[in-house]
Amino acid sequence: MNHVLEIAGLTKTFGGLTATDNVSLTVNAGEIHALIGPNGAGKSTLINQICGELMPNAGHIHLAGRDITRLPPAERVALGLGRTFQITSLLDDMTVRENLALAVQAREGGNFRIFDRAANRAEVWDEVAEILAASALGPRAGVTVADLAHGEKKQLELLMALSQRPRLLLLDEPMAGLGHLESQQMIDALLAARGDCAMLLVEHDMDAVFALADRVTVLVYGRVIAAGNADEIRANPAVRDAYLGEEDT
Amino acid sequence: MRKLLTSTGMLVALMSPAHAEATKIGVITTLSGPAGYLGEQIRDGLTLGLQATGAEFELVVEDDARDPNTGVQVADRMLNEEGIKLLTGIVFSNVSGAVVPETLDAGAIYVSPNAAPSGLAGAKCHPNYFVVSWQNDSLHEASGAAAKKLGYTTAVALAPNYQAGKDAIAGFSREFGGTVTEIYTGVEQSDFAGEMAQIRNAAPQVVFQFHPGGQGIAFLKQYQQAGLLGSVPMVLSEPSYDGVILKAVGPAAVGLTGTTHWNDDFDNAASKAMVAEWAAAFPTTPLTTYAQQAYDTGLLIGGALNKVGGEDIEALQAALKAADFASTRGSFAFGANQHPVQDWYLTSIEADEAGNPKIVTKEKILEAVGDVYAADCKM
Amino acid sequence: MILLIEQLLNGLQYGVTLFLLAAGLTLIFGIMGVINLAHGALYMVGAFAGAWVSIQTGSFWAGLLAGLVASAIAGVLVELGVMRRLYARDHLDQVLATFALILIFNQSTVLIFGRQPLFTSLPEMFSGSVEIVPGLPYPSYRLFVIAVGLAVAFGLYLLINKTRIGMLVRAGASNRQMVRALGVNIGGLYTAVFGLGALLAGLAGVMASPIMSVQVGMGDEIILATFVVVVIGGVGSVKGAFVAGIVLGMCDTMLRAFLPGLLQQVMPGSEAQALGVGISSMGIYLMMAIILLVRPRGLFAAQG
Amino acid sequence: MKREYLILATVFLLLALVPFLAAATGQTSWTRLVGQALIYGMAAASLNFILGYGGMISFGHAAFFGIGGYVVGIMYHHFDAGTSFLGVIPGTDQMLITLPAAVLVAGLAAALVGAMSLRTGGVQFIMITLAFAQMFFFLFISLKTYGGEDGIMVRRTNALPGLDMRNRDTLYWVVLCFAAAYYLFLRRLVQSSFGQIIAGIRQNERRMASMGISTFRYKLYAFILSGMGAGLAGALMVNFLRFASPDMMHWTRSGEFMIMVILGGVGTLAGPFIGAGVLFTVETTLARYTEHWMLPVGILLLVVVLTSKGGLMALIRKLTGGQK
Repeated sequence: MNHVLEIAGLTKTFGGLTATDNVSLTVNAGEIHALIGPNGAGKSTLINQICGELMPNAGHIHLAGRDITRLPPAERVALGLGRTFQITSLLDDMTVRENLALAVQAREGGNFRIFDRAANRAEVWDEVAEILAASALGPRAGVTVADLAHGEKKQLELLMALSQRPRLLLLDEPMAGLGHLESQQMIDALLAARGDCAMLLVEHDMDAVFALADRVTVLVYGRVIAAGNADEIRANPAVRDAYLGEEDT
Repeated sequence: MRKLLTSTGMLVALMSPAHAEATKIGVITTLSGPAGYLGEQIRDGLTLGLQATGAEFELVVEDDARDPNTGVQVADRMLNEEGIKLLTGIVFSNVSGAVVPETLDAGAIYVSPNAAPSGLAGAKCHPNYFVVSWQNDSLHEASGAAAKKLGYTTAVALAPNYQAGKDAIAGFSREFGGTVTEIYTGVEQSDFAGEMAQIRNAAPQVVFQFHPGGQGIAFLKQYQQAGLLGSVPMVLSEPSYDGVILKAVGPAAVGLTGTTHWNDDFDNAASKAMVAEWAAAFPTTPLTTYAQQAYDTGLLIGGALNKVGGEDIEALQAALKAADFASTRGSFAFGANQHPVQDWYLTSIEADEAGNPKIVTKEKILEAVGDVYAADCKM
Repeated sequence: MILLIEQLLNGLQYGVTLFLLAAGLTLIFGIMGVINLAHGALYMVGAFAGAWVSIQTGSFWAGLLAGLVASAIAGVLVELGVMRRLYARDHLDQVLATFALILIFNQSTVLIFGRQPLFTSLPEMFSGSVEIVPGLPYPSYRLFVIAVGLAVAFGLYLLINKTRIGMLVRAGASNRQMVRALGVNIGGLYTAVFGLGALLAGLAGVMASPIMSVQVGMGDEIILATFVVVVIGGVGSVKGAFVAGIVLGMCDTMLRAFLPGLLQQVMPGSEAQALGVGISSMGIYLMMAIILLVRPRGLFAAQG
Repeated sequence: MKREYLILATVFLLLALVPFLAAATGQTSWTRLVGQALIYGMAAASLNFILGYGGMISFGHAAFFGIGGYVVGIMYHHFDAGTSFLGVIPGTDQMLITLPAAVLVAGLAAALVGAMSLRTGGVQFIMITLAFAQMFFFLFISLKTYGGEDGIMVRRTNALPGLDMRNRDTLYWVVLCFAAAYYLFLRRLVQSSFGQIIAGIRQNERRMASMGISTFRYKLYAFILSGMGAGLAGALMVNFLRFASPDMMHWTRSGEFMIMVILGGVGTLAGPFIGAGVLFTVETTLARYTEHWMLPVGILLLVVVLTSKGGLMALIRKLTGGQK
């Protein structure tokens, strides 16, 4: 079995509204799989179900062959699920370095050491230094997150997610709100990380999607209307109608 | 507003040293919060009582906020910094439970004008600890005796669901002897409509209830509003129908029966003098048993001070123990545990000319009774 | 049976009193996001002002008017003077500030009215009782309280569902930013809501004054039960406050009335009494704990 | 860092000298005042750990304070009467037994309350902790054996081998040592890996959960640790006051702890102690001059909250030039 993520028949309704309607898709090891669709297509709902923040009404989610449909979020993370948020979600009062340190520390599931000194844990700080050295954020290590620029926050989120060495990384609109240059940096960072883990990418920026994705799934009104590689999707008339076409007009 | 000015004005006058050789008396009492009026009564009654003896004294009054911690803090300062050897004034037994041991350990004397927790009345009694008011249980035993004497055999007894409430019902039942249906109310409950329905349903010959302060006011108002006042007689022990409660309740109290150790129509010189002095000093404030107990405390302390002065604690202790004063309640003596041995009276609440309730003494129902804890006290 | 009907009425009457207090509190809570511990103090202001004026004038109705006016003015002053600066702060600062307000209100009341509880009597026309079913005379004043409570509930329903102000209030309770985005005079809306909440608390205070004891600190006792109602009902939901208020009032009364009796079937009398009342005192808290465990945001949470 | 140690050592030394200063000036009640403030400071600091560092606004903290106190009171009661608790556990007056027992029992209670309360958040959490505290309050008020609402007297302070605990100054120093040790414990705690995770949860619980931290467990452990601290403070208070009563767990007491924390400075180590000291001193001093002391205290609190952000610690930091 090669699938890192396998979703089968996932359905979630809110009252009368069906947000995800019998969605099935797979993500292979080392692959970047993009999930696109117009606003309100149910992409975020799907991501939240994979993370465990929402429970599906029907269907299954397997991570690396294990059924995680009903697991609490923390256990999914322990099995190798990482994520970034659409609206950046960081520890605003802490520095870049401290944020990363917590992520590294959390990789072992955290701990209840109440008498050690966080400041003295060399193995954690060494790893943080290593990660930062290899990234554009290096010079900003001591800055409090609240003072970072938007693009830098997005970068930090990605670094934190990657530092946990996930099997599968869920990227919820990593380009949202980024300028052209910042987008390019993000694309480079994602390309660099490709191969370390599989990624499920939710994104509106089509240039980024076609630059990164090995495969693309199109979601409209909670339903998968097409799936395939970049060229197939570009050529698919249904997709053009439902989604890409709209964008042209 | 005027009332306020007079009472604070008086406080200031008292707190400034009156005389060079005046004995300092520490008064720790509850002046803030809903129960603040009790502390006010005690402070003012004590002042009048002491003045009546002509003793040289200086009161140091401080609020305990009904909090044991604050009480001990104040006691500590009075005892150890200001060198006060004689304390009094506490309203609530939770405060006295903390302050009294502190006082006794410091070798000082405590004379209680009100609170008398049973924990200090029995085996843990102490030569330097006096209670001028009453032991809790006796209050309600008197009511039980009264209900029995009036010929009732079935009763509903109501009290809050805490220790003093349970003691009240136990005390009432002990002397009453008939069938008692017990109903406990919530500790901070103020609407008793449910209990009124239960009383009507149980249809007893008499109702006994113990709810001091605001709860008592609410209970009596609602008793009348439920139409029970005319149909089921009620017997009360004195904390549930003090002058302040009656004033707030108004005509709703007329027709009730109460038991007390003192009432303002007592025919003795001390009581008459006190009533007159109070009316002159506080014309708009009712004179309650709290103030009367404090007045008696003042008479006791003042008398002892006149005899032996405030320097020699041992002599003062002996003078207090002798209880050689003309109490406003007529007969008064200390039992083995230095709690009162006194008479209890049946009173009825009648309407005065204006239709407002007034307490009228009817007969003596218990004579020279002490309390059950005295037997455990080995002094 | 008669006992049951009477207890149900008692529960209803307690319930509407809780609702009067909780309605204002839940709106203030939901719209401004402020934890107002001093809401009980406004109840006390209403009761004292009402009682004092009715003593002076001899008319309950004059007292009622005075109580409403006094509490509304107090509410508006508190909003303008203190609350306004706290909206942007976190809950902790609000707790501290409103606790300080309780101290100030209580002690000012002592300074103005003294420590003695005030006496108020029933209004003449409601001083008797009505025989609802044969053999059950019920105080007509309590029926009056129930009627007023239900009328206010209906009025609030109309206000909130049928008027523009109500629309803003509803919008504000479910999404605070949205009202701001609508370009409404937020300051005015906040002051109005706070004043309305204070007015309702004052109304509850005046209505309670002939039944209860009008004394300093009377608001501190009822404020806890009010918060329980607000939280069970769902913060910001007037409907929730109504349902929770009635349910809580009923449960509280029923537990007190019948639990000791039920327990007596299985244990000796006085122990059953004590335990029964013990459980009923904890009853509303127990209920809140259970409801919150099942529905962490209360029954009718307005905020998503 | 060096400077912080220096300040701590100086403060400790000054506090240790309080009994001598009090004796020298004749104001001996200051020893007790400072002692009580230190104990309240401990209770407030324990609350501050979950409130300031963990973002959990508990409005029922006095319950654990009271439970810790009652453990000492109940054990002394049985020791005095020569009976056993529930017929099994004999009483004692040995501080080396009573304090750990108090901490343990308070921790158990906190585990129970926390396990249920922490399923909610925000205002609901505030109210549910209050609800549990109220239940404990009503429970203790109806315990006849242990004095009901009158409370239990502890005629003698618990014994500690080699020390004369009946001497007030000795007792004060014991309390001071406990307070200092507790301060250092908390200081260590907030700097530990555990403390970092707790701080992370306060700032962004969702983020912490997405990193695989089971936030509920962490919050529960923090809640238990905090309850244990309050239990220790309660046990010391009963030794200091020689009296335990349901007042200790009344909801207004929980409010008082919260006010001490906010007044001193939320999320600071010294804040709760400063808040407790200032509030206690101001109240006591004002109460000497007027029985209407609540009015000025209320106005003072209002002014502090309206004019400063971050309480007295923020003010101190401002005055000392932004340094710790």
